[in-house]
Amino acid sequence: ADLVWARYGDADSLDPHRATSTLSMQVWDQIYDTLLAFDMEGTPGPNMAESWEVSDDGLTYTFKLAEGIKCHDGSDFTAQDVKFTIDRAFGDAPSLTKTSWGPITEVTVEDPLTFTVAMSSKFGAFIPFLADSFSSMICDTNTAGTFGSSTAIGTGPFKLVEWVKGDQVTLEANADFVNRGDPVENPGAPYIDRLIIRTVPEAQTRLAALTTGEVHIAEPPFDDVAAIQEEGELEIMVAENTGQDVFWEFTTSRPPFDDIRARQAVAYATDPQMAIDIIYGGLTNREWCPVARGVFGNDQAFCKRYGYPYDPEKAQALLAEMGYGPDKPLETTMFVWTGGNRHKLAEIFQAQLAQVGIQAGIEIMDIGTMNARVKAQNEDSTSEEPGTFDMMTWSWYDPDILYQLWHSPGAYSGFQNAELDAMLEETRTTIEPEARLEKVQAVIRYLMENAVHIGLYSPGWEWVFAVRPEVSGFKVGPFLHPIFTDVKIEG
Amino acid sequence: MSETLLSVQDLTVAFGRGPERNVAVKGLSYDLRKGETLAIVGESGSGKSVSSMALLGLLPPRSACIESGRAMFRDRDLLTLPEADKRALRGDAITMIFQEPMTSLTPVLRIGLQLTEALVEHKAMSQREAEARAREMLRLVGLDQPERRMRQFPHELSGGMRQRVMIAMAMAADPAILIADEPTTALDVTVQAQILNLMRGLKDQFSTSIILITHDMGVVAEMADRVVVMNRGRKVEEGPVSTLFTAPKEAYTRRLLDAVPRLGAYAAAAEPRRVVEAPAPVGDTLVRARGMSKTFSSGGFLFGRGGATTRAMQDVGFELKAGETLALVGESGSGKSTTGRAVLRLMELDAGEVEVDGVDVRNLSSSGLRKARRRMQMIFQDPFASLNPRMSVGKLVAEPMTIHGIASGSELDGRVEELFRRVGLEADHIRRYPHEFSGGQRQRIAIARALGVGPKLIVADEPTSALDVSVQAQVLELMLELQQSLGLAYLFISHDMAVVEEVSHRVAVMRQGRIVEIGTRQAVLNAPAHAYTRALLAAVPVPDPARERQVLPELDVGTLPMGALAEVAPGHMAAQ
Amino acid sequence: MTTETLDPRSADADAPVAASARRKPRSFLAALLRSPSGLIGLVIVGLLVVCALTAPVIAPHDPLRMAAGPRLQPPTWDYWMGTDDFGRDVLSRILYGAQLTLQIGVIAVGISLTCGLLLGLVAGYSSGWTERVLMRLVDVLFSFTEIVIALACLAIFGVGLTNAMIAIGIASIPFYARVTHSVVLVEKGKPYFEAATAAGAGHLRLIFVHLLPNVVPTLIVVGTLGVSTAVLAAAGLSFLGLGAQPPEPEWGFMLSASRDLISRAPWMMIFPGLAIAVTVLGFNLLGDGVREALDPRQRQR
Amino acid sequence: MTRFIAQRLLAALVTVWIATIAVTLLVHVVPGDPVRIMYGSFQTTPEELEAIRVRLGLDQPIWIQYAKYLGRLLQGDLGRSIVGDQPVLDILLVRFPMTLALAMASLVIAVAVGMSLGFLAAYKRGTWVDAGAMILAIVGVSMPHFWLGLLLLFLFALTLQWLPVAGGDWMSLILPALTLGLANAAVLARMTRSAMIDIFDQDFVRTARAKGLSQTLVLYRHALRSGLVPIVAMLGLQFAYLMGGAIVVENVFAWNGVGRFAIEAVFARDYPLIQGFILFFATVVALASVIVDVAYAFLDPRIRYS
Ligand SMILES: Nc1ncnc2c1ncn2[C@@H]1O[C@H](COP(=O)(O)OP(=O)(O)OP(=O)(O)O)[C@@H](O)[C@H]1O
Ligand SMILES: Nc1ncnc2c1ncn2[C@@H]1O[C@H](COP(=O)(O)OP(=O)(O)OP(=O)(O)O)[C@@H](O)[C@H]1O
Ligand SMILES: [Mg+2]
Ligand SMILES: [Mg+2]
Ligand code: NI
Repeated sequence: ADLVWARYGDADSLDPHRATSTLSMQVWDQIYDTLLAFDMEGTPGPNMAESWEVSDDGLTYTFKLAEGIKCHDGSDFTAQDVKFTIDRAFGDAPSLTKTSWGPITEVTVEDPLTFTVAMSSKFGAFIPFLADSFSSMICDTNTAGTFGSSTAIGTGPFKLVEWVKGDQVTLEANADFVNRGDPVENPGAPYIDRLIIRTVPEAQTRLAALTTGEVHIAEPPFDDVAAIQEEGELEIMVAENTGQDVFWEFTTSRPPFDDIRARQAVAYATDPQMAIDIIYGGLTNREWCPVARGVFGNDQAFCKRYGYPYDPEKAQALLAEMGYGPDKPLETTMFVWTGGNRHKLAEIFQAQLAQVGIQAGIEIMDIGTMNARVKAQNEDSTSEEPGTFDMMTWSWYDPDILYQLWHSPGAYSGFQNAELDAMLEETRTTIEPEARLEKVQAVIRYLMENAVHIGLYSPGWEWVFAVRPEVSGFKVGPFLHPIFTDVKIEG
Repeated sequence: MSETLLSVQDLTVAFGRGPERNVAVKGLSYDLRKGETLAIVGESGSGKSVSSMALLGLLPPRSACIESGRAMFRDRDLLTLPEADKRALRGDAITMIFQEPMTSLTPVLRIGLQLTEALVEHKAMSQREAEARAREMLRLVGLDQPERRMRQFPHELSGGMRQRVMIAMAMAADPAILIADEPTTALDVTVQAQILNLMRGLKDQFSTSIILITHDMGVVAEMADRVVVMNRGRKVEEGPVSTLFTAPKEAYTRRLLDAVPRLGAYAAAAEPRRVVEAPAPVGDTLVRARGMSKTFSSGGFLFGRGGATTRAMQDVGFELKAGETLALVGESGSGKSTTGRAVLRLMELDAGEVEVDGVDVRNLSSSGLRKARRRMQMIFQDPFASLNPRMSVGKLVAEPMTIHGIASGSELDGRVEELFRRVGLEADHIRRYPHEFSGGQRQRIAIARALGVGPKLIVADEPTSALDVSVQAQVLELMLELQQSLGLAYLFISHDMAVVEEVSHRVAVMRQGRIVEIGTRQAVLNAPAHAYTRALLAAVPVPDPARERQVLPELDVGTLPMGALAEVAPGHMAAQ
Repeated sequence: MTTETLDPRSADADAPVAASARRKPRSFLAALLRSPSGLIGLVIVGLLVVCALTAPVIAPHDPLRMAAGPRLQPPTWDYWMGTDDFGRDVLSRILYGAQLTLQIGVIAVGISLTCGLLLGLVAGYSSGWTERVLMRLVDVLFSFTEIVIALACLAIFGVGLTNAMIAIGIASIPFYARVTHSVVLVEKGKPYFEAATAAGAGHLRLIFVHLLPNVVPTLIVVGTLGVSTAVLAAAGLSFLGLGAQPPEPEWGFMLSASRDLISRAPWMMIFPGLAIAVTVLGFNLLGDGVREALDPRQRQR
Repeated sequence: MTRFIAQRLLAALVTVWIATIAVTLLVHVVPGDPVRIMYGSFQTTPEELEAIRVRLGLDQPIWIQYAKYLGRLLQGDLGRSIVGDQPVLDILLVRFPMTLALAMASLVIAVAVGMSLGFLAAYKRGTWVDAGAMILAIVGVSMPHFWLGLLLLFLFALTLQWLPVAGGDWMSLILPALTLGLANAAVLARMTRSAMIDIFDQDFVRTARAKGLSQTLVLYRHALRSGLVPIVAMLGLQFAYLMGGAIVVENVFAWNGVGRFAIEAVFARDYPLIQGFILFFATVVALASVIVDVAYAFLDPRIRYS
């Protein structure tokens, strides 16, 4: 049987080193497998690697691969393929997420099933990274120029049949697949014959296609979720432990947001709870922390202590202190990325901000563009234009994201200083969980007190699925990894 | 004569409804007899075309309305016939030739198809029979290579050839009645002569009855047996052609006939018709043109249509004295207008010299040229088109004076008023716009405009050919009067030999961009030295039905001398 | 000889032509009002202008205020066109949107008309190399089509309603340049132009006194029709998210926001769509009417 | 004729050539640093940006960049997209057939509906048929494509569920093609009507009637054949409009054509893609106009033989 999964957009690339979008990652997930795998709680465990050891200095990792893993082209998956993958990620055209591999200096093949990875310094986030799709293992037979667009050889549960860009990815079940770590019951190849991942940008169209049975699984229009649940025909699945975090981020290099009071004013003036209730109707949660629920270090009670509850008067007071008032509104621009009804959310925030005297224009753009523009804003500290702020989004399985975002030079060249740098370095080199938690929470507190990274809600994108009644066994693993090996279609 | 074939009675046609209603034909009656040629004459808009189209049911169905009348043909009333029956008559018993040969043939269909389709439709001929008949007709109307013509498209034929095709088409069905609506108006006189000959021949051969619509009294005299004169939709007079010309009953007819310029009327006089007591004498040389040449080419920059060139003017030279009129005559495309423009430098020459009033026009700077234009002005063929429709006529007349800083303010207003009076217009017309005037009035405005700056030279490019004969006479009168009282020099471009005879001192005949003959008017018109001039003169239809109708001479273009000019008599040169 | 066709009634020479003058409508406006399309067009455009000017007075609610009413309320007496998913009054938004629409029309057409007119005039008047090069370029740009030029402009300047207006303006310059050029060529070929040259008129006089007034009527027609194209194009860009940004009550943007709610709140789609269609219709009809009113053939009938 | 085709091809080539210049300039008029805007993802260091600059040749004088760009173009290399890092040409070629299918289907609808409506209106000029047809046409012209599309979608797909909504087969071509076709049919109807009215007023139609030909012959042989000439000339323009309209309609119906992807590229500021798109689009439109010109020449003997 064929399962059709409709999504609002298409993957950018089938090469895990050439894209960062969730839409891409979810496709890789089916084609490639990872050395380790998360369980439903988000704890990494063995998968293609049966076991691993860390040297005492914490700088060398030795992995043992499971036997008999086959690539889609029939070749054996060995330590050589691992070396190929990691070397490629650090090669001439490095992986877009190169730094998340950590300070790797060398990969050594000991024997076909054993390899070691050497690091220049301790790196606490290495093990979880190996369970994430960005560390997808690529077979070393992927040398064709077409890799990533029309060919993709992995060891995952599905093989690539065809990718019509912008339209659909056709995958077929990999009969050789053995499940060693995914949190599902099926130990082997998927039950379905083919998995068709189709692009259907319009939410209403997806819903219509779900109703007619053209499509089995799709993200429904948020406004219709309540009605769908009421009707009871389609099942609504909400992914948990997505690691997704939506937060305020500011151009701190120039006015007005070089002043902490302006940042705090924005935080006090906006009411995320109300906004998400209107737009997502209970499908997502207020998130107080800079790292999302399910990620190491997240503690709502802890974060709330340093957070900014909705308080327009306080916001107005702060603005008045800065010299803004009814006659002189604070003018700025809010960047938002396309899709997922985020523009509607922004519209609500815009209205809330207007009430305290912050006039925020909205600019909607692609996430890639937004990353680049935010960085450019921060680096342009002399501009006459008022600085901007943005509804930034990140999804990560580990608090190491904070290092990547705020350790200088920083992903956005934004807020940074030596004190914070030192604190962040400690979160990397401290491996022991309890000690690390302390370091991570110190950073969280620092970021929140300085109003640089203000959590809004979590999860935030592609986390709601409507599933047709004849489909059973569909599961979304932690950090938004949809798993299809258990799926069966009745009739 | 013989029996009546068509009897039109009390025909009234109107356009539009309500207050907009415009009666184009009112109570028109006439009879057409078998084998005769009935000419319908009258000035523009008098209803000639409308009355004949009504017979065939070709009026625009939604705007025109035949309000009354009958047209009896073979005991049936054409006007009330059902459309299907009318269609059966059209192209079979009654056929028609239209004025515009250039646009009356369907451009995307081959000549052969257009010739045969009516035969196939009406005569139940097979395609093959129809083609044979069409070829025969093409031969009959004097087209060579009929086979090839059949396969050609209209644009591959000249105007005269197309008109022959139209005639072949109309005659092929062997019609009882042929209606020819100004069949030669768009053609040159020499071609006109050929077509008229042809129609005469065909008529004799097939004894077809012809309704010939024309505004040219010469053509009437050459062709018609009887004449119906129309004015403003009504019949003014009807009678045999000879009586009409010799003893017109109505004043209107008389006026019409009087206004017709007749070639030869001034043959005895050396000067143009004199209209003032003491005309200004002819003075010194004002214009001296030598060796003017101009080649037009179309296309360029990568993808023009590429390469097609026209030699509009080759080695043209002449002199013109103050107070004198030099007429440029010749057929369409012979380069007359180009020559006129070259003198005023409205276009750049390839070679040659032009001197006006001692100034080398070709080498003037653009400001110098603008100044020089005070001395030379132009009047155009179409007075309406030559007046900017968005300016009041007062402004238009004042404009040249403003440009040359001759007057301003109330002085200017005074001058404009004076000019209006001078050309016979009322001063209270000043604020009106060109469309509110008649053709003759517009031409007067154009003349007033030219006069304002006190020019010495006026280039008049067919100044009357867009006007009806009676209006033409008035405009010519004005021009003569102005010349004789102000001493203006005219370069008078015309294709009408009779008009030229009336107004000019000297004549230059142009052909294919060259002057083939030049001399005093008497010399050139009375004793033409060049074969082309002779043919041109002979081809002019003479508005005198008493003259015996001869075959109009046709031109053998191959043998015409086109070399350099040589003197054949003092002051009279002709190409060798 | 050819015959005079323009006013055949006044055949005898100098008789005053009162008859034909009387038949003409007094003015352009009268002519415009006599044509049904002109009249309807004028009424629609007039209404649009009135809505735009009086929106702050006649709009029953604040167009931007959220929760001004219940969310997704179908049309009722309080909310004639219903409310949107933020509880904003759709009618008020549409009324305010008229301001943006007018702005789009004026700015976009203003840009393309001015630049196109200049280009076309210069090219048409100058002839020779200047003309060929300019027009070749215009032709090429024209064949890029407007939407692609607009996209390119937006790719350069970034998205936003103002940028979209400018982009649309720039995108249709080639069209206006072409129209102007062809009209200039026709006018230049008419004898009155040569007559003016012969009278000694200089470049400026030829261009501004003679050519321009004769070119302008055509451009008025084209410009009026152009407003409708510009409004459509801007709505299209806003619909794609490239034009208006929230919370601007631009109609195309409102339509785009209705997409997800098409079956739950069809009024959110129907009314802005109608507003666009009627406005465009109005300018189209007005353009047709102006064309008829300016066409002497039609006027004399 | 060969010469004519060659000329038209040459003209098309000039169009494309100017497009290449425009497209090269595009990146340079973008305010700010294009490399940072294009490649400045969160982990790129200044050194890496510099390396990209060198790799793309953006450090060289613009005319050298242009020469190199042309050189690569001649080898069919349109560069690589930023999002997903794939050859631009491949992306375009995958999507182009979809757009072409949509454009062609719409053209067929537009021509069939628009030309018959316009012809009918011209023939019945002044009657209620004419008035009705023209009211329909002007309403059609005034209706935004995307709104018409939404209405059709609402009606046929969501309410009546007659037509599928997701999926790339021919059934799902019906709605977008109808949307685009009807909108353009309205334009075409108006153009056809005025062209045909001009033709009906021509002397040669009067001649044909004077010959007593049947109505059918007059209409089809003389009037329509001649009327087709200007109408076909307009079709080239129409095709360009269609392609432009396709950009919007593809977005409404999620039709996987070049237009939808162009919008995505604008949002993503994926300049190599935008450049490729503009160049590609200009080429297609230019080629289409060559085809139309040639068809035109076949229809009009006056051009054929000169
Ligand atoms: N289609 C038409 N619609 C309205 N009025 C018309 C139409 N055709 C002719 N007329 C009017 O009918 C009158 C007679 O026109 P007609 O064409 O018969 O003149 P004519 O004598 O043939 O003139 P000409 O010598 O200029 O051909 C004119 O006043 C003209 O304005
Ligand atoms: N601007 C131009 N471009 C190209 N060819 C031209 C141009 N002006 C005139 N010609 C050509 O030059 C030739 C002479 O034209 P010209 O107008 O001088 O003739 P004409 O004797 O005035 O004819 P007519 O009696 O028809 O007015 C013609 O073949 C004409 O087609
Ligand atoms: Mg007539
Ligand atoms: Mg001439
Ligand atoms: Ni004549």
